[in-house]
Amino acid sequence: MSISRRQFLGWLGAAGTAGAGAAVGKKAHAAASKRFEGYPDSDGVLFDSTRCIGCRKCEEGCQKVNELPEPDRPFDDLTVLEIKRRTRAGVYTVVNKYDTGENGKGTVFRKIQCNHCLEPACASACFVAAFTKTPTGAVTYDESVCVGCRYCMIACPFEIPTYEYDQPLTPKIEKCTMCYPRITQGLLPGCVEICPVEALSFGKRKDLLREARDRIQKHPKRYVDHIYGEKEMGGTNWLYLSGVEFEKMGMREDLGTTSAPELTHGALSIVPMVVGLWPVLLTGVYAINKRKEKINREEKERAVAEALGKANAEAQAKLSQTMEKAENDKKTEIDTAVKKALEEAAKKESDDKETS
Amino acid sequence: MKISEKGKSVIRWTSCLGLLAVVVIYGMRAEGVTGPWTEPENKRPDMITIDAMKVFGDLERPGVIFLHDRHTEALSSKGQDCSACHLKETDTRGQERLSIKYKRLKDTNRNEVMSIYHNNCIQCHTEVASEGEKSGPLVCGECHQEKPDIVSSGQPMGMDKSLHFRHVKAHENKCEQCHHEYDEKSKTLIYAKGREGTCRYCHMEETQENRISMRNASHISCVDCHLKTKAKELPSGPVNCQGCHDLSAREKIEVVKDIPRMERGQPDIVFVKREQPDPYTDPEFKKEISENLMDQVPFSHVAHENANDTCRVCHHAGMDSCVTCHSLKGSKEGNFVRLETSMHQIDSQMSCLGCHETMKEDKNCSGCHEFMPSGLKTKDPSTCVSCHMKPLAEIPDSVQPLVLAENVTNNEPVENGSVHMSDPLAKMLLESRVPITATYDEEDIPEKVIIKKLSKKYEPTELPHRKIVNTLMKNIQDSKITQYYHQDPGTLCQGCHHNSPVSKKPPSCESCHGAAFEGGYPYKPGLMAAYHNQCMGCHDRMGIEKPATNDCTGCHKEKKK
Amino acid sequence: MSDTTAHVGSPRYSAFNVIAGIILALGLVVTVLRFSGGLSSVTNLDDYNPWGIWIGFDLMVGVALAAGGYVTSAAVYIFGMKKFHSAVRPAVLTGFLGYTLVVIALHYDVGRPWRLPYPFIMQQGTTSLLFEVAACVALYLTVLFLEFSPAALEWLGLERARNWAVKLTLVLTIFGVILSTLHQSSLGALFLIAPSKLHPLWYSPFIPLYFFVSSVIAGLSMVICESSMSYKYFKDKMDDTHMKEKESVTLGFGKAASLVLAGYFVIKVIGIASDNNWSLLATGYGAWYLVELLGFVALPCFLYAVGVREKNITLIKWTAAWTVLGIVVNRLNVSWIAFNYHLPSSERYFPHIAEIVISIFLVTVGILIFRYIVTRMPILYEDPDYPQH
Amino acid sequence: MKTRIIRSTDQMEKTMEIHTLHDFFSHTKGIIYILIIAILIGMTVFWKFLTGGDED
Repeated sequence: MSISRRQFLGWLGAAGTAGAGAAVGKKAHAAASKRFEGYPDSDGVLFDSTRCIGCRKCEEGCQKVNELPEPDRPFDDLTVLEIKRRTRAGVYTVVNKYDTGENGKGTVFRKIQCNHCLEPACASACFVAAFTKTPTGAVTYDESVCVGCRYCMIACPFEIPTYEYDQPLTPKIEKCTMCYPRITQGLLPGCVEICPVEALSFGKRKDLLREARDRIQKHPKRYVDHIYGEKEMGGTNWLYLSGVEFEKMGMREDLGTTSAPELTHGALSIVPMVVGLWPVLLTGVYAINKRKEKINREEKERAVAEALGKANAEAQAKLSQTMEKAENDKKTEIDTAVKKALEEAAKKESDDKETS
Repeated sequence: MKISEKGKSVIRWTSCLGLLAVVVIYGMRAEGVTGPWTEPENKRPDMITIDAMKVFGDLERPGVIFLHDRHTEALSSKGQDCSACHLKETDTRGQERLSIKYKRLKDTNRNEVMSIYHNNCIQCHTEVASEGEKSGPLVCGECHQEKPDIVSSGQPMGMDKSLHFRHVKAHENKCEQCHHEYDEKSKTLIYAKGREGTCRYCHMEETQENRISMRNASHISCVDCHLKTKAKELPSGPVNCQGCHDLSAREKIEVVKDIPRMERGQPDIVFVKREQPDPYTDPEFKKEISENLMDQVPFSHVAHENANDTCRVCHHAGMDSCVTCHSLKGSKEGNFVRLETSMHQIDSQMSCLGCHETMKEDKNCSGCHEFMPSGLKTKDPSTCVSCHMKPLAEIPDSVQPLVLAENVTNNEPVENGSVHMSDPLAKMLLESRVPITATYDEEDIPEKVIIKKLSKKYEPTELPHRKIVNTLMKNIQDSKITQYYHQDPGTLCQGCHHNSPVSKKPPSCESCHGAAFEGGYPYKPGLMAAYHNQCMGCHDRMGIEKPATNDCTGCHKEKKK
Repeated sequence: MSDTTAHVGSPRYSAFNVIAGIILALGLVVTVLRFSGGLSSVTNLDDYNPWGIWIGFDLMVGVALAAGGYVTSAAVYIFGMKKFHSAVRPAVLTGFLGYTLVVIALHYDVGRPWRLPYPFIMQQGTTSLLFEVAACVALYLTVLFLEFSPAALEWLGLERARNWAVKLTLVLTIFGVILSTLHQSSLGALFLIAPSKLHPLWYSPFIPLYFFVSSVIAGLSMVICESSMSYKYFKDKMDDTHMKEKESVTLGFGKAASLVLAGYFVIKVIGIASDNNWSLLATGYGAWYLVELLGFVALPCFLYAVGVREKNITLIKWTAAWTVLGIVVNRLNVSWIAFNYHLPSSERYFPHIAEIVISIFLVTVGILIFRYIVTRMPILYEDPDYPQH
Repeated sequence: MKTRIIRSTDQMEKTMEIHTLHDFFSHTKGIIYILIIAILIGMTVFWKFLTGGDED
């Protein structure tokens, strides 16, 4: 049985998949180009501030479908629009009023909620991966693994996630889910469904972009030529149209277009490099120092040995000298003694001769 | 105390490092530390920045913020006039006038001009201060301010029809007193009858060669003349800054309503001219381009004269006809803007379409027009014929087309009181149109429309349909342009009954608008949003404050339970 | 705890003990409040300001100041600077305690502290820099524990275990340096994700590098501070070697700190240049940035240099303290003062008194444990039974 | 049998295809973290092996 080349390549691919699969269990399909456009058919919402009338119905719809606590002030009390509000625990969305002072476009309203980024900063920041970018476009949150570190709140450029600060032991993050449970059943998000003027349009993000561009082109004077969320922070599934500069509606226009994963990727990719190279460097330095020490030690030993040898030799020499001297001394002594004895003997002999 | 050798070295090193630090920090500062600048609250129309020294190169210090009116007032309270600061000079016509420069006639050299300002300003300020009165600054930085706490609110001034008429009257039709042109041969300013234009055609933003800037020209001529007139104790125009440059002061200038047309040989009704010879009829050119050109546009010059304040509105660079610069193929003089583009550019106030588009923003129009896409591209091509009119089927033999082209392009002076010419064909075309002054008959307009489908929460809504139609009609009844462009009694209905052919019985809203985002399709509003947007949007644009947009019960009666 | 100190020279009711007691009592009260009423009852944290001084000071500063452990052990065991050997154990102990307290502080700050191991056992958020920090801190804490264990084992008299632990020294030191490099820098890199919230003068793509280099400075300065404090309060516990080497440690570390500060200054200036932030220096935040850069980087760099040249131990010690303060300023700037600079002042964060109490409480606990260990285990002296060389 | 396997791979490719940079990084960094642990252990062993020949 012969193996065709295609089969062989197929096996290679399968082996590769298995290898990677064993590690994480996902197939990196588009890895080579590293360009990701987001889920192609993800849903989104287009908010058209030129249509918004500030009725707070969306807040009401949100509260109802998400079974959130009753608001501090009823939804038909429009005086709350005078205060600048933000999302908070139990409030996924708010509408704020802005006086722009522009002719004919004086008062505008803006709805605030999670923008459902294409590359969510919260998901990128979460160290237990509690946030998921679902194929529907909605960014969902899993309470069951959340540690409560609130790094997602630091990371979110739109300042959306909120935290139950009053919960001592079971606090969780809260944010708009784009009504994930509803949209997966084919229903509209609560806010979109209730909006009486369709300031919120629901549809596929790509359709919404087309619709937004169409509106801008048809009414160039009504809109500023910018779709907020098309590119901001890598793009969001919630898009915005406005008749005034977005800055005037409290939306930051200085966020840039770099997505959160791109922002952190550089720092993260250095990690394995440090792990790979630091041991080499450090053990290298260690080895060099050790070698230096060893050389030092050996030199020292040699020096000691030399010094010792020299000292020994000197001592030897001294010893032999002393010995010699001692011998000589002894010899001299003996000689002297012998001489003396001989002399004495001779003298005694002569003395004896004289007396006899 | 004796400094040790060690101490000395430390001092040496400290000073070296210190010096380095100073150099580095200075270098950083020099890199350009310009913090964010917010516009000061304090606004004045008479704020001038004295930067006359610019002619000698870069300024050493920021320009001086000078409040002209404040100085004029202060001087006049002391019995002094303009001559306190401005010297007399002789103009090209040998007449005396005040120089617009301060205490000098010429910018001689840097030091001299600088000392003229420094000596005179400071001297006067000192004198005033020594008399114990409030005086201007004496310290450098108070005049030379990097970030002035005051900002100019001055608006550019121009002459409109009414003002021109009043000047014509005051000068007894002596156009030459203002209008002039430069004669190359005699190197003098001469008056050319029939070639009068607006000042701005020659006097540009900045002084060029022998043409002074518009700013200088207007201040030399207007203010000087006003001053002289005032000296003769005759009624005169403003002589201070705010009189012309302050919006609220300007509103007080008398406006004459019924003004006779200016006499410059301009036509009444003509076709929008194409260049001669017409490249499209040029046999060479014909080969390239189809013979089927758009029908020519009959244009009522007189109607547009009446509707606009100045000639400049359309004639932005010269009194010649548009085609002089904007040829069919585009030319360098016209910045390569073709005739077609020049007429259809939606974002330009000088083009037909751009100006007409702006007119739709009128309260009476925008209620409907707000919802209609603007711009040529998205427009129904059938609307082209409202300007590019089909030639009449029958033209009487007696009517000969007028060859106007030569008359205007060769700039022949037209005698005073001449008859304004018209192209008989163009005139016939325009006159063939029937102005629409009414919509359908009362009985054809439903009096009330009951909308039941919107909500379970509220009672059905009664839409006072006929009342709305009548109000809309009443609003536009006197507008000529509306009558011209609303070409059918049913055109008005299209404001709400859009995207369907004109008809006495247009299709109901439900025939197009259903549930919101049906099938995930976001391009068309659902029925509820369609109603709400149309009603609220129109009310909002037309300035109808009641019912408020977020007051549900203003339109929907609460359902009784 | 106080009875154990009684026999080492300080009286049971010394001023220090009384104050420490009060702080501990207050800390315990706040602890109870925190775990019964939630963060809102004891902190000023809100949705705009999710991180307060428990992260900014306890975590950021704590980790930076605990860098002495890896700096010293690397100097001695890898770079072969044997003459600083006596500084290793105190530094490692300081580091170990520092990290322990950081982890304790986190228990206060996070919502569900028992879930802290979740990133490792439940779901790995591998794209998060916080995951990296968490992993490294957890591992490094283990490393520090092992590095510190010989002292404890000597004290307990477990010779075999002690000898086994000593054998690991080199591996542990290298691991320590790797892990420290990673998490010290990653603490800075945590803010990379929020370019719109951190003031551009402090936000920089180099912020991980800044944090790493400044952690070396912090480590060196902390060792100097800690050794001078030990000398002052635990003189009687020091043996001759420590006394003898103390001065050379101060001089050597001072020299190193001066050099690293110079490098730090340079890369900070390059950071301004690469983002073209010069114009921002003229603003209010710019002035504060210059205070940090000139007052807490350039100045100590110079003072260290003078101190080392003149062998002025007192100057070096005070400079070390000043430098440590500079690190505190830097970490607080990044995590608090320059963070959320875009918000109106009404939305800005200022710590609640209870937050400060917990921070002081934890520092006090650290000092007490340090005292407890130093007065018992062979930290400032060599155990005569276990000579190092 | 064979065809079924091929189809399931196709399905896998479809469902496992990565659409966001975040998912891509989760994937790659996951592998890298595993590698890091392997490197740390491997390096230690390798160092032992490398210096095994030294006399001390």
